[in-house]
Amino acid sequence: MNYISPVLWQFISRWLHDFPLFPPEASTIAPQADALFFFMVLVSLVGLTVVVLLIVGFSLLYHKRRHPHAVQIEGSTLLEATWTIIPLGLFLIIFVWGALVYFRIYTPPANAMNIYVVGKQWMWKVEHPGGQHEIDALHVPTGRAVQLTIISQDVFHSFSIPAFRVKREAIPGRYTTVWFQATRPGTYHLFCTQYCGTNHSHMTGDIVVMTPEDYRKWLQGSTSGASLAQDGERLFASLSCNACHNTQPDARGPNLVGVYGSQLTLSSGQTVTVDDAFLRQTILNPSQGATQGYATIMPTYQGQISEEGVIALVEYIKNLSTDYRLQQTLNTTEIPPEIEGKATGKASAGSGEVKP
Amino acid sequence: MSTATIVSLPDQSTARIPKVNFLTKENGLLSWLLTGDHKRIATLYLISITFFFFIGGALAALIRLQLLTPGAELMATDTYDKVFSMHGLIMVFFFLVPSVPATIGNFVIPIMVGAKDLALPKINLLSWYLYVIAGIMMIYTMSVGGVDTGWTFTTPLSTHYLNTHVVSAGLAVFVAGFSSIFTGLNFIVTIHKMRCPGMTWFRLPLFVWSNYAASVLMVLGTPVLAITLVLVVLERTLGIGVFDPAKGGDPLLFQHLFWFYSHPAVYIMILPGFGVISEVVSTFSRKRVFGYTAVAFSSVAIAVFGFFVWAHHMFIMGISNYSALVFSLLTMLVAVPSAIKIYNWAFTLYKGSITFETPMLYALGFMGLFTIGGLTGVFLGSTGTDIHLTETYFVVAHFHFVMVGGMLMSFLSGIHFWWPKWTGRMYPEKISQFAAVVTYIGFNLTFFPQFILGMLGMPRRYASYPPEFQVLNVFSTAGATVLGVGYLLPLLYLTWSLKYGAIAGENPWQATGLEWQIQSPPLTENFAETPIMDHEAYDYDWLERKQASEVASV
Amino acid sequence: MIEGTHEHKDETEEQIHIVSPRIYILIGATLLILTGTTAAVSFVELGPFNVVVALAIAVIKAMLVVLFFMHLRYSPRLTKLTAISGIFIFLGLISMTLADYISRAWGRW
Amino acid sequence: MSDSTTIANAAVAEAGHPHHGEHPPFQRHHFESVVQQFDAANFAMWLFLLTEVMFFGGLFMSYLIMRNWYYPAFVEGSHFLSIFWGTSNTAVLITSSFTVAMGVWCAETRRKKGLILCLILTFILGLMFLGIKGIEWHAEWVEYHVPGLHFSAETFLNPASAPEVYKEYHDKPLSLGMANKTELYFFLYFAMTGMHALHMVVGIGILAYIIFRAWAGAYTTGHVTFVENFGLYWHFVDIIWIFLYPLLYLISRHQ
Ligand code: HEA
Ligand code: HEA
Ligand code: HEC
Ligand code: CUA
Ligand SMILES: [Cu+2]
Repeated sequence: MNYISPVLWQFISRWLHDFPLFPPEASTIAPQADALFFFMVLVSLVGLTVVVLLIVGFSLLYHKRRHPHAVQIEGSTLLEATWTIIPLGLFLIIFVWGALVYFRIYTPPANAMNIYVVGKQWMWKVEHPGGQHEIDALHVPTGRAVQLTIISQDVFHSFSIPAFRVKREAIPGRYTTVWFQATRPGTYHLFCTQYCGTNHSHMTGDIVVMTPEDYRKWLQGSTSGASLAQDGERLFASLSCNACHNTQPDARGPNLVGVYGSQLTLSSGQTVTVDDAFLRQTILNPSQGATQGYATIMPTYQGQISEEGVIALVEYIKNLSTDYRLQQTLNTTEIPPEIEGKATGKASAGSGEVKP
Repeated sequence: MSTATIVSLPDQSTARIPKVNFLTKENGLLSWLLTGDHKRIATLYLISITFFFFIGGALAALIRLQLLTPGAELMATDTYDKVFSMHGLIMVFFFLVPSVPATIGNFVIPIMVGAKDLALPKINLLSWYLYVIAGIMMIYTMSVGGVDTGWTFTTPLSTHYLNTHVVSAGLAVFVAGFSSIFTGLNFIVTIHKMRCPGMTWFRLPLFVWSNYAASVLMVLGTPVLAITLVLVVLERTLGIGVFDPAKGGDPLLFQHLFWFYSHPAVYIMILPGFGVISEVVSTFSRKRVFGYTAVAFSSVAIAVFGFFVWAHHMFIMGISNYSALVFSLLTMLVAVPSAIKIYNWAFTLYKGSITFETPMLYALGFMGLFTIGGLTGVFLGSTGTDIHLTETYFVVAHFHFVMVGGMLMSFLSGIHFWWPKWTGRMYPEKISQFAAVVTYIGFNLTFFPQFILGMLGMPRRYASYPPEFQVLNVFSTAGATVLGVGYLLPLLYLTWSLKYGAIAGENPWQATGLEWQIQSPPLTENFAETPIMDHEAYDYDWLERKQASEVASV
Repeated sequence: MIEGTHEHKDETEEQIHIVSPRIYILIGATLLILTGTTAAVSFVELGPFNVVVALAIAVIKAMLVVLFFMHLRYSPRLTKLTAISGIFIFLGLISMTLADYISRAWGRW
Repeated sequence: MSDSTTIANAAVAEAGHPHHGEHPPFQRHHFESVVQQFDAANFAMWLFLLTEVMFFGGLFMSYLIMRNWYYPAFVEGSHFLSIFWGTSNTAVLITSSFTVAMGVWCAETRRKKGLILCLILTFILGLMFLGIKGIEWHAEWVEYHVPGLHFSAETFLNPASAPEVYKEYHDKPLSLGMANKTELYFFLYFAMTGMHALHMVVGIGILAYIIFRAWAGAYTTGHVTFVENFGLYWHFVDIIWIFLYPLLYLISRHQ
C-alpha cells in the first residue's frame, strides 16, 4: 500500500487509528449540553424517519403502475393539527431545555476563580490573578469553577473550547463572561471561532487541564513575581489615580475601597451594581457613569491604557477591601514607575503598557 | 404511453415549435436588451445567474481543495479568506436570492395569474440591469483582489482592519439589493392587481403564494441591508464610528441591522423553492396539494415571523440573555410552518398516482435534505446547543443543507419542470434522472460529514485545521467533486436539448397551471385572449374534461 | 371573454378620489401651525415631556400628510394595509433591538 | 365625503371601454384597463415608499441607540444647530408638500396652467430647502463639525469658542470622552439629513422632467399616474423631515 500511494496510505491509516466522531466531554456542562444534543438528534431522527417513511411508503403504494387513478383529497384538519402541535411541542421542549443550558453556561457561580482573556489579532492573551501570563494557552485545574472575563482589543473574536462545550465572543470594548468546570485532565483545543481576518485559523491554542496539584505546581513555576492586582496597583500609582482616589477626607474622587459589588447611585439617578464592566467603563469613559455627588473631573483614559492594563486596574480595585493597600500605594507614588518595573521584573512591563 | 410516466409528447414527426413565440418574436441583441417581456427578462436572468453559479461553484471547488489537507498548502490563508468570502457573497446575492424568483418566478408568475406581463415591465428590466451592474462590480472586486470579510461584513473587521475591496463589494451588494427589491415589488403588485377574471386568492397556484411571501420579505428587509452597507462604506471611507467601538459606536448594532435583513433573506431564498415543490409534487402525483390553505398560510406565517428571529445569529455575541430567550422562542415558532409544509407535501403523495420524472426526483430529494437542514436549524435555534455549535462546520452544514439541498434542488427541480414550457423542448430524461441521483449522493457525501466536523468543534472559515479532522474533510471534498459533476450535467444536456430535444408540446406533464394551457414557448403576450379562471388550482378532473372535450372537438 | 373581463373589473376597480383644495389648504395650514407649535413648545421646559410632545406633534403631522396629502384616507384597504405593515415592521425592528439593549446587564443606558 | 368626487368612471368612459385598439395612448398594452394601470402604479409606489421607510428605519434606529448612550453629547451637538433655520426649512418643505398636493389636484381636474404653476412653486421651494440646508451645512463646516472631513471636538470642551451657544443653553463643557462622541451625533446628523437631501435632489430632478412634460400637456388628459406618484414620493420625503426636525433640532433644547 505504502508503495502505491503514500498519501492514500497515510489517509487509510489515519482513518483506522485516529478518527474521532465525537469530541471529548471534559467539563461539567458538557454532558448536560450533550444530553440535549442527543435528545435533539433523537427528535430529528423521529421526524426525519416519519418524513422518509411517508415518502417511500406512498411512493411504493401509489406508484402510477399500481395506482393509476389518483383520489383527490382536500386535506384534513386533524392531520394538520397533528403536525402543527407535535413539532411545536417538541420544539418548545427543546427551547426550554436549551435555555436552561444556556443560562447555566452564561451564569458563573459566585465562587468561580476569575481569569482574564484578551483577544487580539491573532492571539489570545490570558492573565491569571496570580500574575501568570499565557499566550495561546490556558491552564486550569480540574474541579474548580473557572470564570473567564473576555475582551477583545480589536475585532470580534470568539473563545471556543469544544471539549467543554463553551464558547463566548470576545467583543471590543466590552467584557463578556463564560464559565466552566473542567473534569478530565488533558490538553484540548482552543479555537478562535469568529472570523477575525487573515490569520483567523492560526488563532488557536491549547487548553491544559491539570489536577489541582499539578496546577499548583504550574502556578508556582510560572509566576512572574507580581500578581495581577499588584500590576494594577503599580499602574494605579503611575497613572496618578491616587491623586484623587485616596482615602484622605479632602479627596477629589470617591473612595474606591469596597466599591466592587456595591450599589452606586449615578448622577442621573440610576443605581448600578459595580462590576467589572462598570469599572472598565468608568476608567475609560468616566463621564458616562458619573457618581452622584462628584464633579465629572476624572480624565478619560480611553486610548491611554491597554486592555491588559485596564484588566490589571480592575483586578486591583476589585481586591481593595481595606484601605490598607491604598495607603501603601500612596507611599509608593513617589517612585517613578520605570524603576518600579525594573525592580520587580518584566511582568509589569507586559501588563502595564502605558501608551504615550 | 407507458404507465410509468405521465409524459405525453405530441407526435414527433408532425410536431413543430410554434413559429411565433416570445423567443422568435423579435430578433437581434437590442430586442433582448430593451425587452419588456417578462419571459425574456427571465431568460436573461437565467443566463446571468447560471454564470455566477459556476463562478461560485469554482470557488467552492477551491475551498474544498484547500481543505483536503490540514495545512494551508494550496493557498495562503488570506487567499483562502477571499475565496470563501467571494463564494458566499456570489452564491447568496448573485445566485440564490435571484435564483427561483427572478428566473422561474419572472417567467411563470404572470402566466399563472393570467396576466400578459408583470405589472411594471420597465422596472423588471431595470431590476435585471441593476443585477448586471452589481455583478460587474462584484467581478471588478474579484479581479482587483477580492474581499475577505466573509459574506457577513462583520464590523469592525470590515470597516477598520481589512485593506481589501470592501467598498466595492459592499456597493455591489447594495445595488444587487435594489435589484431584488424591484423584483419583489413587481411581484406583489402583479399578484394583487393583475389577476385574471375568476382568479381569486385561493385559486392561485401555491408557487404564487410562496413568491408573494418572499417578495414581502424582499421589499421590507432588503432596504435595511442597503442602509447598513451605506454606513459601512461611509465608515470605511470617512472613518466615522457608528459601528466602531473605539469611537464609541457599537459593533452589535451592525449585527442587529445586518441580520435584520439576512435572516429574512434566508426565507427569501427558501420560500420560492417551497413554491416549486408544491407545483412539482402535485403534478407528479396527479393530486391537489394536500391542505392547500395550510400550505398557503404557512408561507405567510414564515414571512411574518421570519422578521422577528434575527438575533439567533447573535446568541453568543453579547446580546442580553433575555432577548436571546425571546429570539430563541420565536425561532422555534418559525420552524413549525416549515414542518407543516413538509408533511402536507408528503401527504400529497397519499392516494396519488405517482411518477418519478426528473423534477419529481429533485423535489423528493429536497424534502429529505431540507428536513435535515431545517431540523439542524432547530439545534442552532436552541440557545444551549448553539453555544457549542455556532461558528463551526455544523452551521456550514446546516445552511448548505437548506440552501443547496433545499433551494438549489428546488431550483433544479423547477428548471427541469418548466424547461419544456420555456424552450418548447424536452431534455433527455434518463440522463437527467441520473444527474438528479448523482447530485443527491454527492450532496450527502459533501455536507453530511460537516455535521460531525461541527460537532467535533472544527471552526468555520479556517484555512487550516487540526489533523484529526482530515478524514471527514476528505470525504467532503470527494463528495464535492461528485456534486460538481451533478451540476455540470444539466448544464450540458439542457444546452444540448435547445437544439436536439424532443418537441414538448403544450403540456408534457399534463399539469393544471394556466401556463400549461398555452403554447410552448409562449407568445409574447402569453394569452391570445384574457383567460378566465373557472376552476380551483390543481384541478386534475378539470384538465381531464378539458382534454377530453378537445379530443372530441377535433 | 370580453364579458368576463367586465365582470371581474368591478372587484378591482378602485376609484381615484379628488380631494378638494379646501382640505389641502386646511391641512397645509394646520401643518404650519403645528410646526410653529412644536418649535415654540421646545422653548418651554417640560422635562421628559419635551420629547413626548415633539414626537407626538411629529406623529400627528405625519398622519395628516399621509391621510390627506397622500390620500390614504380615501385609498383602498390594500393601500392602508400596506402603510400599516410598513410601520409594523419598522416598530418591530426598533422595539426588538431596543429590548436587547435595555435588558443588557450594565447596558450604558 | 362631500369634498371629493370620483373621476375613475369618467376617465374610463372617456377613454373608451377596453376593446382592442381603442385604448387611450397612455394605456400600456398589458393592462386590461386604465384603472388597473393606475391602481398598479399607485400600489407600486406605496410599496416603494415602504422600502424607503425601512431604509431610513436603520438610520433612525442607530440614532435612537446612540442618543441614549451618549445623551450629553447629542444634546450638546444639537445645541449647535439653528432652530431658526430648521423651523424655516420645515415650513418650506410643508409648503412644498402643499403645492404638490395642489398640483396633483390641478392635474386631476385638468388645469394645465395651475399644474405648471404648482410644480414650479414646488421646484422653487425644493431648491430653497436645499439652499437652507446648504447654509446650515456650511455653518457646520465652519465650526469644524463635519465628521470625517473637518471635525474637531474643541467647541464642546471650551465655552469660549461658542459663547452664544453656551450662554443661551446654560451649558457646561463636556468631558473629553463625551465631547468626542459629538462626532457620532454629527455623523448621524449628516447621514440623515444627507440621505434626506439626496432624496430631495432626486425629487427635484424628476420634478424638472415633470414640469417639462406638463408643459407639453402630458398630465392633463386624464393620465395623472405619474404626477400622483411623484406627489406620494414628495410627501414621503416631507414626512421623513417631519421626524428629523424634532429629533435633531428640538428635543434637546432642555436636557
Ligand atoms: C435557505 C436558507 C435557510 C433556511 C431556510 C434556514 C432555516 C432555518 N435556520 Fe438557518 N441559516 C442559514 C440559512 C437558512 N436557514 C444560513 C445561511 C445561516 C448562516 C449564516 C452565517 O452565519 O453565515 C444560518 C444560520 C442559522 C442559525 C445561526 C447559527 C449560528 O451562527 O450560530 C440558526 C440559529 O437559530 C438557524 C436556524 C434556522 C431555523 C430554525 C430554520 C427553520 O426555518 C427551519 C425549519 C425547518 C424544519 C424544522 C424542517 C422541517 C420539519 C419537520 C419535517 C418536522 C420534523 C418533525 C418533528 C420534529 C416531529 N440558522
Ligand atoms: C447558495 C448558496 C451556496 C451554494 C450553492 C454553495 C455551494 C457549495 N459550497 Fe458553500 N457557502 C455558502 C453558500 C453556498 N455554497 C455561504 C453563504 C458560505 C459562507 C461564506 C462565509 O463564511 O462567509 C459558504 C461556505 C462554504 C464552505 C465553508 C468555508 C469556510 O467556512 O471555511 C464550504 C466548505 O466546504 C463550502 C462548500 C460548498 C460546496 C462544496 C458547494 C457545492 O454545492 C458547489 C458545487 C458546485 C460546483 C463544484 C461547481 C460546478 C463545477 C464547476 C464549475 C467545474 C469547474 C471547477 C473548477 C475548474 C475547479 N461553502
Ligand atoms: C482628577 C481626579 C481623578 C483622577 C486622576 C482619577 N479619578 Fe477616578 N474618579 C474621580 C471622580 C471625581 C470620580 C467620581 C465621579 C465620576 O464617576 O466620574 C471618580 C470615579 C471613579 C470610579 C467609579 C467608582 C465610584 O465610586 O464612582 C472608578 C472605578 C475610578 N474613578 C477609577 C479611577 C482610576 C483607575 C484612575 C486612574 C487610572 C482614576 N480613577 C483617576 C476623579 C479622578
Ligand atoms: Cu480571532 Cu478568529
Ligand atoms: Cu437565521
